[in-house]
Amino acid sequence: MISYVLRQVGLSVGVLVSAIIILFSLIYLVPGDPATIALGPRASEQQKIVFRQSMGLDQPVPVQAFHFVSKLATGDLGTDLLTRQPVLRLVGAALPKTVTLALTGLGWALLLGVPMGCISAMRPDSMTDRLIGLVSTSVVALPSFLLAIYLLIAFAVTLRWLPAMGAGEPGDIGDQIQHLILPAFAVGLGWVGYIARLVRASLLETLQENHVRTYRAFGVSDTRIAMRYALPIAMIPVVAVIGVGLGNLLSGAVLVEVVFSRPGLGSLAHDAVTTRNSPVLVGTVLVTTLLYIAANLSTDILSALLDPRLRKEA
Amino acid sequence: MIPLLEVNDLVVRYPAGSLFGALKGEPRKVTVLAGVSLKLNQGETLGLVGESGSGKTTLGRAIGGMTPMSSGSITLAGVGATGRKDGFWKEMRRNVGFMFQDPMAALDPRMLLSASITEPLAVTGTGRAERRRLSVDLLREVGLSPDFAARYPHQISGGQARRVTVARALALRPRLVIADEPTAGLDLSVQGELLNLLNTIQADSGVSFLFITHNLAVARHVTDRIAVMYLGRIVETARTADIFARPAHPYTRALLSTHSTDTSAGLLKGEVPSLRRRPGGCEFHTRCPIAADRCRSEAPNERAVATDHLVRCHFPLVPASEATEQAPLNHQPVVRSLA
Amino acid sequence: MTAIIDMNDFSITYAGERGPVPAVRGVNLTLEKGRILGLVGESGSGKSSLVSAMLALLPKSAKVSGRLSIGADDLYALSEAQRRAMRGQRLATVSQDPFTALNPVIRIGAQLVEFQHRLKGISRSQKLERAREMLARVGISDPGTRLTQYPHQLSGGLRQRVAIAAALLVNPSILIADEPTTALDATTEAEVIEIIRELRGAVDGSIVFVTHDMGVVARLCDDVAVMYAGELVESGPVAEVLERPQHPYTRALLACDPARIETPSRSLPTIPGTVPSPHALPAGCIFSPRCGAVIDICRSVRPAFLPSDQSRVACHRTEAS
Amino acid sequence: MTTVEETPPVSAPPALKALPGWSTVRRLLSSPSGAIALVVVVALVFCAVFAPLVAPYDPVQIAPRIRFQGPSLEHWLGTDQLGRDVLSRVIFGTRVAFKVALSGTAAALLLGLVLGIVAGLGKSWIDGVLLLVCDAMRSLPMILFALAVVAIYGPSMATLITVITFSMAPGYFRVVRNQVLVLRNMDFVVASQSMGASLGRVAITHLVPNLIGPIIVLIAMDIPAVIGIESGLSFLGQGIQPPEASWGTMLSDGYSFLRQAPHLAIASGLPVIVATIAFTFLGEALRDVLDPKSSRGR
Repeated sequence: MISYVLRQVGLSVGVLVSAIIILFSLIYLVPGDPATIALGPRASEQQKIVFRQSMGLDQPVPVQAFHFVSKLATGDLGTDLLTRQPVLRLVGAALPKTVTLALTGLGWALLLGVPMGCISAMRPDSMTDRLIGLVSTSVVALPSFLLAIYLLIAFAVTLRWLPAMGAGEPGDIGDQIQHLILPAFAVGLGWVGYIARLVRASLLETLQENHVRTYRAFGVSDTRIAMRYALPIAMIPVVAVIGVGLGNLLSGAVLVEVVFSRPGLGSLAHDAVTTRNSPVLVGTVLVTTLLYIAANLSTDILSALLDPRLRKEA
Repeated sequence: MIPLLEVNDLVVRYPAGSLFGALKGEPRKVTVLAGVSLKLNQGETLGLVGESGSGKTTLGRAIGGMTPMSSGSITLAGVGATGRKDGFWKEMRRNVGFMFQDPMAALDPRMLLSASITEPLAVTGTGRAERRRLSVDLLREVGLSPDFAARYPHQISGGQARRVTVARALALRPRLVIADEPTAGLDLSVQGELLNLLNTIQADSGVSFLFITHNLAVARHVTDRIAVMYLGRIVETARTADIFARPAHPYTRALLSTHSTDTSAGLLKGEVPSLRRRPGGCEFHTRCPIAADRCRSEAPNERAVATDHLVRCHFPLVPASEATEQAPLNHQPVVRSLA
Repeated sequence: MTAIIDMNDFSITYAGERGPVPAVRGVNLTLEKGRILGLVGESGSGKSSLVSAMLALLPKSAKVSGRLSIGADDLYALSEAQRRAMRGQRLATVSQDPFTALNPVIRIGAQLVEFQHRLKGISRSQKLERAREMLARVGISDPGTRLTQYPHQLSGGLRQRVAIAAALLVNPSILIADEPTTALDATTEAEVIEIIRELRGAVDGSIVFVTHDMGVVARLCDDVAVMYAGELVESGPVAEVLERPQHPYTRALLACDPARIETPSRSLPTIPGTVPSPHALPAGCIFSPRCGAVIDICRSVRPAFLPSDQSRVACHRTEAS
Repeated sequence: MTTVEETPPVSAPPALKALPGWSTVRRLLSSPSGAIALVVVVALVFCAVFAPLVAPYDPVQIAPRIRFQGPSLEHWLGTDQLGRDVLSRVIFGTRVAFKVALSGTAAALLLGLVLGIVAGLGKSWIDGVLLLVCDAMRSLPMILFALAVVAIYGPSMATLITVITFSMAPGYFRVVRNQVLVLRNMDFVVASQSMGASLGRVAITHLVPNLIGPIIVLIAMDIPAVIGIESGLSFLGQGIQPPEASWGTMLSDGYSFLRQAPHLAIASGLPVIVATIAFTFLGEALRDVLDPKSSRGR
């Protein structure tokens, strides 16, 4: 187990380093003059020089790379071009809000999606299964920001049941929860369908396996077999897939934040892109990448806890 | 007479194990074949017998050029190769046909049977029309009607798929066919048909067979000689009748007795050891009913107990006077380019 | 003598896409207490369906007719719940593939405890102790450690021993071993058969051993039942059926077995033709299209399954003699 | 990361019967959801190709006097803040959506297919490097990464398609590579190689035909995601630029006038919903037809 964890950590570090390299090359090794591309052909020479200096583009590439990495290593993500605040502080303030939204969305999706998938798999091809299948397939690919706009129109603008904008008064938990309901619903709905379909397919496959027949031959009830013996196996691929899908979850949350004008990474990035504030954007990307890799590492470890076969050294 | 096929001290190692395992001192390579030597004459059928993990399939695949050799040599009709000499392997492919254990897996599900059968011809550059004509001939030869040419693998039965792989193995008119468990998964009544087909083909064309099987009952009927494998080594080689009448190696004897009504003599203790942790001395000593101290410390050499009867055991189960220590089957040194 | 299994004109039909599939037809079979029955047949013989029926594990698409009694109970006259109650109590099984028969993510001890769920009034630790004792009885060394291991940590032979131990833990009156040695090597197979032979006394009932290997039948079983294309063609004591087979199919099958052919021969006997599809069954005797001793009546009238000497055979030629 | 060392399950790839052809379409039409989805997708393609013929008005024709009109007989989906016909803009938006989705998917597919085959057949270190790069790219958060790129390169359709290509390619790469790893150990590929077939020949005669099925399914399933990314970025004003009609920019307009004219946002969202749902159902139906293993136990 320890060697498994160590190896996963090692791989994660490798992925992080590669991600940083890719990001660096895509952003700094622009063919042509990045300043002209970013500011447009009509920008004055003075503007371009300022841009180059602010991005460190006036220096040779290896120097740029070295600066980039060495600053990262000390936790320095650069400074906001407009407010001159450290990017790390801005991202640090926004991150918890986005994570809260994403996890709430994922949480309710799991609470609903897993039972839906189980019910479907227990009675394949029944009316219930078909209905669940229809609903989950319909919602699975709906862009969450679109859903957010529709929810906004229905519940905030027309019915006025729930607040439309912002994240609620700081310190007022009840208000914050009220502000969280619609965005979390929008972020999670597609995931309900996704998880329900995954769980159904995985559980159905597990229920076909020979050991399930053994348990049935010993008279263990079908429900107990499914829940106690098949579901843990069925959840192994589901956990892995959720880990990989976390990137989409964050992207969804970011867009939903913009729709509901909630403070968070989405609004931060949105404001930054309209003002061409690249350090803020790069910082945001880096921090979320780190978050994603850490989350994936935990799903890997969770998989190993579920599956003893993974723990043995290959 | 030069044997058609000669294998000398063939070793196959696979990379295995993790970095962490290596830190704990575990080997990073698994030796699947630990120095195998054998000869096969034109028109002869040699049975390669052993349990799972004995290396019989790996040996077949190595001779077929599908598994890289770590050291040793293979000689076909006097032309030898030690490594990946392209010219040799080209000649080898032309002269060796291979039948896979699972015929369904050996056929591309998206390819017409006519194309599958004549794939060896396509690779060597035979034209399309010629291939279509030959595929019908080949199908007829293995007892299938020409309309099988236009079918896909999922449209035929397991027994028919087996015949299709026979047809493909014969496509280049090879001198040797390696048949890996050709009867595995077949019902008794179908098994006989396939074995008879192979026999007819051999009678007509004089092809040699390397017949890999775990089924001694089948091997008794269709082979001329048998080589018994255990843990990647040949432990006994003899004419088929001699193996059954006078098995010299305790392992061979145990295998034979599993088919008799009295099983008590055939019971071996314990399990087949892991290839990663080969026992010292004679590798069979952990399960051998007659193991002595010498077996635990010293690996036995191959010795002849009778004409054409070689065994790798310190205490072969034949009168001691008949047994004389002998150097390995082929002792001229061979180039080991891939050690 | 008490019959443990008694089948009377027992048939199984599946609902298939191209109409009903009569997988098993009109089986009459009796198994006395304390005996081991070898159930023999090639692919398509219907032996797997019959095994599922005996274990009350038929899929929902299957319809049965006739009678299949376990002890005094007509299995398919019982309710679904009553039938399930027999599983894991009076019925137990060892399945074909030791590598997939146990749950891969649960420790062996926990699985063996679960299998004893019908045993009331004993604690979990007592069940674990029973499991440990049973593992020792089937010849597993260090049973205490095995209980804490996962299935993938054991070899195929060991796993099959664990499966046998599991089946014996519930004191079944019928133990159905469904080709338990097919996936094993020859030497391991010999061990597993030896264990079943040693422990047959531990089963307070009968054992059904499904196989396609006549050699195994000869070594292990008391009775043998030969199935062909969904029908039972011959049954009787092993010595009788193997020495003096009366049905042409049994005779052909024994003749095909390379292990039973004394002198090595390159030309092996075969059975011409193929097993009929359940969608296109021949009229009369099921074996008539492939039979070498066929007479006119075989093609029109289905032979009855009648006693002949110590066996029962479904063949017009036997009835005539 | 799970992904780097995970070995593909040693099982046969979906046993495809012949190349997907008319029989596939026929079987697709035999399931109601598949048939409806196919019809909708065909209709969308028709709208995209013949947009000028289908659309009742010029999508960029401004008519200030009829701003913010609700749905009516003349304007089925109403008019927007500049008096442009929403239906016509939706129809022309189909064109943009397909242009982006198809070119992005095609480029990603090509990249994924080539690199996947190289990784699957090549030396293990090549595979390792490509996998690492693939995992690294997947760990970049899609939308934020796109915004960062736009902040530097500026918004344009080319940027959009590039970003989509880079974000979809790792998915295709992974599927192709895993399938190739399974396939290359299958006996029929080993057999082909032992006959002396070159890697190129193996790839063309055995690998590609056996990869087509899974890839078709993947494409159908991915198009909704691409449409989502495109409309999302355009919604943020960083994708397609006005005045060109795209579903995302129209949503953005609708969002700005949410209280004034909610029908704008509702109408612009409808095609996104229809397209994503249709493609998802089409993908499901295709998978049931092409991959017997995943068929829903029927």
